[in-house]
Amino acid sequence: MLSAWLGAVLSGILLGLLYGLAAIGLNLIWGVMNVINLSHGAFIALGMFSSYFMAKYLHLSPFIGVFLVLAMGVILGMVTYFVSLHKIISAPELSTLLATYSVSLVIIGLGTFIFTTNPRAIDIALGSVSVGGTVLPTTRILTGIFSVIFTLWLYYFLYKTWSGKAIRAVSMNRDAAELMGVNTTMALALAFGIGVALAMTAGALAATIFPFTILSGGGYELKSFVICVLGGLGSPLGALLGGLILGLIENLVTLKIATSYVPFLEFAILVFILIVKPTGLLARR
Amino acid sequence: MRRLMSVLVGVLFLAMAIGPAWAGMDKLVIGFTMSQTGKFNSESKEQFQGLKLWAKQVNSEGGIFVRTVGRRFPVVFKYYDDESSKDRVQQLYTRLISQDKADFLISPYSSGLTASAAIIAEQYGKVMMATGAASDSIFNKGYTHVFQIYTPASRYLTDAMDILSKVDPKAKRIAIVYENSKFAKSVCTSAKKYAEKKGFKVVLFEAYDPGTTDFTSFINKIKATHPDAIIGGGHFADGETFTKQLYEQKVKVKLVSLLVAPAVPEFSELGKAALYVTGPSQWEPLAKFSKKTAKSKWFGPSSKEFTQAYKKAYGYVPGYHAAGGYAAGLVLQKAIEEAGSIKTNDVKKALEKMDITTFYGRIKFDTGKYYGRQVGHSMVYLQWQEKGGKLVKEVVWPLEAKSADLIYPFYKKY
Amino acid sequence: MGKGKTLFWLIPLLLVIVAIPGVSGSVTAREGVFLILMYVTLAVSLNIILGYTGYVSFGHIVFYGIGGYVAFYLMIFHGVHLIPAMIAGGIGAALAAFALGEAVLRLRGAFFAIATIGVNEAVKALVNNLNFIGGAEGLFFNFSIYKTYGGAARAIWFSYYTMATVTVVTIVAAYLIKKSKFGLGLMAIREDEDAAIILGVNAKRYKSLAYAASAFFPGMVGAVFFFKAGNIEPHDAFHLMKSIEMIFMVMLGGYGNVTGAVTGALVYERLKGFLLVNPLFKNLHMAISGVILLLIVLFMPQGIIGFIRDKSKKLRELLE
Amino acid sequence: MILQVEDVTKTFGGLVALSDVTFQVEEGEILGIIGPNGAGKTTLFNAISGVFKIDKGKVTFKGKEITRLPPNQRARLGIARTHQIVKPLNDLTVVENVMVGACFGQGNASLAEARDKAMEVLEFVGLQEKWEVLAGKLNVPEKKRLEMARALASDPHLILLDEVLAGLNPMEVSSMLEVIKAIREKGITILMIEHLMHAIMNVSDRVMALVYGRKVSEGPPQEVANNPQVVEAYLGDPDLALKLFKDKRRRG
Amino acid sequence: MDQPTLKVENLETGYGEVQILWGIDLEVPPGNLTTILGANGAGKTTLLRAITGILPVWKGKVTFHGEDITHLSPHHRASLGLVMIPEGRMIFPEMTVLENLEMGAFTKRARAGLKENMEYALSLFPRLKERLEQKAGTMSGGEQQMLAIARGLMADPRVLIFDEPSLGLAPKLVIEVFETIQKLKEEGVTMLLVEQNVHLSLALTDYAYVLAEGKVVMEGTGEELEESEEVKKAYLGA
Repeated sequence: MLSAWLGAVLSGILLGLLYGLAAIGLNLIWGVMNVINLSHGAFIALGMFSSYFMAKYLHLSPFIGVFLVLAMGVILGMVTYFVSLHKIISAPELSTLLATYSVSLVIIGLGTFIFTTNPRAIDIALGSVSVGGTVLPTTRILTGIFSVIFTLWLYYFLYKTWSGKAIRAVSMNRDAAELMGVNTTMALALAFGIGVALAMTAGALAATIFPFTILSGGGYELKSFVICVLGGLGSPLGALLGGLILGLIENLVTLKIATSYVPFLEFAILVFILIVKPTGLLARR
Repeated sequence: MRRLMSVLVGVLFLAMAIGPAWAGMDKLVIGFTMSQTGKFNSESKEQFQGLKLWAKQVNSEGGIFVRTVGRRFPVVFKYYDDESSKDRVQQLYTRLISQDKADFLISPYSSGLTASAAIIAEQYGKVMMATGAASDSIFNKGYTHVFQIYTPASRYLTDAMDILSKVDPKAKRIAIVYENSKFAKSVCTSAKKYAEKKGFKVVLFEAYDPGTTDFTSFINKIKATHPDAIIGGGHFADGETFTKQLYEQKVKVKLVSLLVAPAVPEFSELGKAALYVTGPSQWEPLAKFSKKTAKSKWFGPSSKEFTQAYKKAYGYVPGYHAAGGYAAGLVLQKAIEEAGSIKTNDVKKALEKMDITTFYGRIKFDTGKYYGRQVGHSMVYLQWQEKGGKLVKEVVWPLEAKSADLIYPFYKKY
Repeated sequence: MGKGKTLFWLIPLLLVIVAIPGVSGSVTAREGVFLILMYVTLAVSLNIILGYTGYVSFGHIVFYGIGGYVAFYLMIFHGVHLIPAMIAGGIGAALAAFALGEAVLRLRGAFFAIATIGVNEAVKALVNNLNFIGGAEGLFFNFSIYKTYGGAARAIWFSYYTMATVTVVTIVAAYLIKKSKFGLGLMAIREDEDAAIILGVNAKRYKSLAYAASAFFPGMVGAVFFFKAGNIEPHDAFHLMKSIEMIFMVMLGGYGNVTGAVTGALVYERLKGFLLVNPLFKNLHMAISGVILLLIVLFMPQGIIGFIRDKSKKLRELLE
Repeated sequence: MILQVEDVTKTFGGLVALSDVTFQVEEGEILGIIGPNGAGKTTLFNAISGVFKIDKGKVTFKGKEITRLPPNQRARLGIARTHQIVKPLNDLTVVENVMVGACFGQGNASLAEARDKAMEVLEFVGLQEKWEVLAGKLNVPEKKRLEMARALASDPHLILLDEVLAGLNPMEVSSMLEVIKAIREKGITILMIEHLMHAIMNVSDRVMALVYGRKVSEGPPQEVANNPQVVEAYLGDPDLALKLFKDKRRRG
Repeated sequence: MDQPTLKVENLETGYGEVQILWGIDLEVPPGNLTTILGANGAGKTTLLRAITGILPVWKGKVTFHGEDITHLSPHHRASLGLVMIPEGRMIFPEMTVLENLEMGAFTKRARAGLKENMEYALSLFPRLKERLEQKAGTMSGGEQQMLAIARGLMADPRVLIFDEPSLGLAPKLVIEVFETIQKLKEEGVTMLLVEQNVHLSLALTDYAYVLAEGKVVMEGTGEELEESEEVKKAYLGA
């Protein structure tokens, strides 16, 4: 029984890190521009497919291709920002919610048409490591590590580079940032681009572990809401922590109650936290 | 104000008139919806391709011969996207019947959508071939126009127990784990009953959510119950993930038999994890049903002919959804030919009497309490085996259709 | 806030549309109008919380599902007739909304939207596990249930006219709410909740009541729809996508007024129907819907009716 | 005595906005409140109208303690207010804005009554011609009048006016002052925050000065205006200004 | 005479359909302290928003060092050296003091002199030096105002605009702020000041404009206005 607990904790952590990465992009965008990106899941799915096609046709290991996905994501995200959000960035929430949702419709609509909803999987076997009776596949360990790396990179970017600081400044006070000489439009576009890029990155990593279709992003999007609310708005580290909590819940709770109750539990937590402490469980404010 | 009103009414009528509304008098119109979008997209597409292949072959001979009229009627399709959602199914089927003048209907993919469509078919007295819909529950609801092509859910996994008692009478511990969805749940509930009746010990009976991506801790839970066999599953994505993680966790069981996923060709993308996994399938290209072993009268192409024709048309080997689609057309064709008429009642009678064997297996319908339910057809079991360094599907059950022997136990692969 | 003449043309027009299938006997038209009526009712009732009160209920479909399940349960296990079962479904949904509203309506803006998504998903996941209402398998009618209504053919006509009645009641109710003191309070909340409270509006109670009202009608719609569909499953009853379609319709027609919601639903239903069956677009209808939605959000945020009614004062009275 | 404020204290994250403020308002009088920006005047109005919970102290209105009542109930009891930063209900017409006040305030009018009441009040504040215009389309002085009309329509016993004169030109100021006087003649008690000293001196019966959250002076208008603490708060320390001034002269 | 650093000609603007400013003319000569006075709602803040480009100009012209900047974006103007210390400080609360200062030097122009400007700013406000790692949002109002001024200096301004720097500050701190302004003036920084504190600003200023109802109603040197009864009237009543 002890080994079952240990296994649950270890795989919960690895999965949680991935969940955290999947949520960071949503959280960044939410925090910086107060937009809930309902195309988040669609972009995660796009990341999955990017990784898949790179592995299949360019024979690129997903763990190398993921950097390409990141770069592509930034560009794609910035374009999306200018097309769908720039005009209404100061409008009421309903507008931005619907605008990002329409982006999701377009991506999923085209995706279904082009890729169908046939499940795909990236066949990548890198062996496994055994820890105290639990077997941890290398791909999972790698996704965990990569999740941490990308989170650290985001931290470095936000806190140590001029562009990153500009984004943070914009998130705190858009007018003041503009007065400091920050091109706030570009900063917002970049923030959205990075948010989208991280979503796609998470998708690219998840694709190495789980089979997927163009619709698979939806589940991660919903989980990301839970994570953002758990971890608190705007904080990348909060998202990672929220992801860890969710990963552990999923793995530990399963040992005691029927697995099919897990989603109910997750969404009940979401609603409960929103009611009790809307800024997030781990948020300072 | 009145003008505004008349404009509005006019616009409405115009809008309603949009869309083609012709139907040939000298053709057989077959109507259905398919899921071009939404979650059933891929299964529905396969089914549609099978159906299309059948129509192409029939029409290349000039159509279906109707004896009482004395000539052949070519087949035309009328179909719409149901978006994998119940919202429009009834509207679209009503439209198919009343506006597109469909003579016969094929069901949408999935039991849920079929159930909604069945009400319309029943109400207008149109024969509907239900393919891609395995649920039993549609068939004790008093419908008299719906005919099932698939082996119903209640018999999907029962053969797994028969296989086990045949190869290893000592293996008695069974874990049944399934996706918490309509289809998987009804299959596994029946399997559990059957297992208990046959003297097996069901050590775990638990559902997981359809969205589950990570089974690690669930597998730990299964391990703790020390089963001899794991049966269950749900759809493709969860089945594939589950299999992958069973392998990663090196679970030592003797038999793994899962719904849906192992039957899909992409299952081989799992590599070694897929090895020795078994699963029920409505049909497999290698199933050796033939005129010789057939228990009833043979009709239509052989398995090999169908497989080759499909491969030629679409570039890959068909799965059972495609076969189901083709078979639906084939059975309907046979019924019309037997009836010699396209009148619903005549065709219905022909279907009631029907007992044939096709490449897809035997076809016979219940005419009692479960009117229209499939009773002739039974599942084949496939197993992923290694042949010349490549993963191949082999049919291992029933014995009369087998292409290879079952490799047992499952954990041999580690 | 004039008396308004909207209902004087809207209701007759609606009745004309409702009568078309009956007079012509066209069942295709009936199915088309049924869906229009259903969408109209959903949009008009969502508008009570979204358009009047300004709260973006993203998971509103949960009330349609709850109403559907309550009614279906009563019909299948207790042999209750559609009409009382439907009313029970509406009441069940309204009660759920009221209770929920007391908790989640404290949240504003996007937080409320996310919470309602969470509620819908939580309820869906829960129903998936509740075996007494069929769990993941859902519930099926026996075809014989329609015998009570004179056979399936009549039952479908019956459900059609029931839906029409629900639609008319919903429109009248939504209109009367808008024109009442209650409605005035709601719109004050929408414009500036803090100012409304200072002016004496009991915002907390009003919001909960508005939420309950906007849940009552979808609850009834769910009951009728699943009666006609003959089966109910969690996946169909709590389909988030449909929730967003409801918002789409309200936005399309114009936020906050009854005619807008009606028009939005009508146009949306026809547009989608067109895209679905048009050979050119049927593979891409989803992507096209997305593009249209985006164009509306970006360039016509006040919706079709909002766009028209800004043109003259007379139209303002006609299009409320 | 219609309003009694005792020891009211409110802090915002360490910043003391109000500190032990105590005062009373007699029925029918006009009490003016002055003080430099950031002195806590609007915070005091928020405390009286119930926008937030106060940290300490007690508010009594017409003999009833209302410290813990939500704003809408206070409005129902007869406290109405205007906002320094106007809060029009933009997408409603002018008359509908005023009807909200009439329907939900102390008057608790029915919709039909509210309409008549609203038209009446609009005429009183001079907005009758704009009754059908959307509130968002008014200019700032008109929005101030709208705020006033909305508050009046509720038939209040006490009305809190937060800088209703700010941003108005002299003509508008004097016409607004007429309105204020007319309100008093209806027997409504007025508590008003104002920057325009001559205006507040002109209409107030008494004046109270707040500086950095404390009451520094209270009494007849002229007396408060000449209070050195008030003068310093308004103009800065005259000595220091003079010193700097001289320095500049010397250099120049 | 040198060309003015900043020049506003016949400027008109407003919000939505509401016009606030009705033809403002104003000049800020190099090295001078220019002040704008006016009652609440007179249009002072609107004028500054138009000068910095946050609010689009309807009519008229804004020139900076002879260059027409009427239609440049705010960040572009900042990069030319037109720097405003906004009303209410608008520091970045979740950033440290150091980061806030660095943000001040965001433009390419300013980045070059980041080190020297940092030393200079910190020498003016030694208290900030002790708190470089503190989150700016946790500081007191006075300290935040110091930070806002220091941040403005980090931008290497060619004109420094103050919007109500004494707002909400205790008298002692107000004096400190004005002493800082005095010091900057001595060092020849070109400044534009919007203030409510009439005496203090008039004591310091070279030239002042009085705004009412969106128009310049009076202008003159500090001394001239100091002695004017009209100014007193506008602020204190007779």
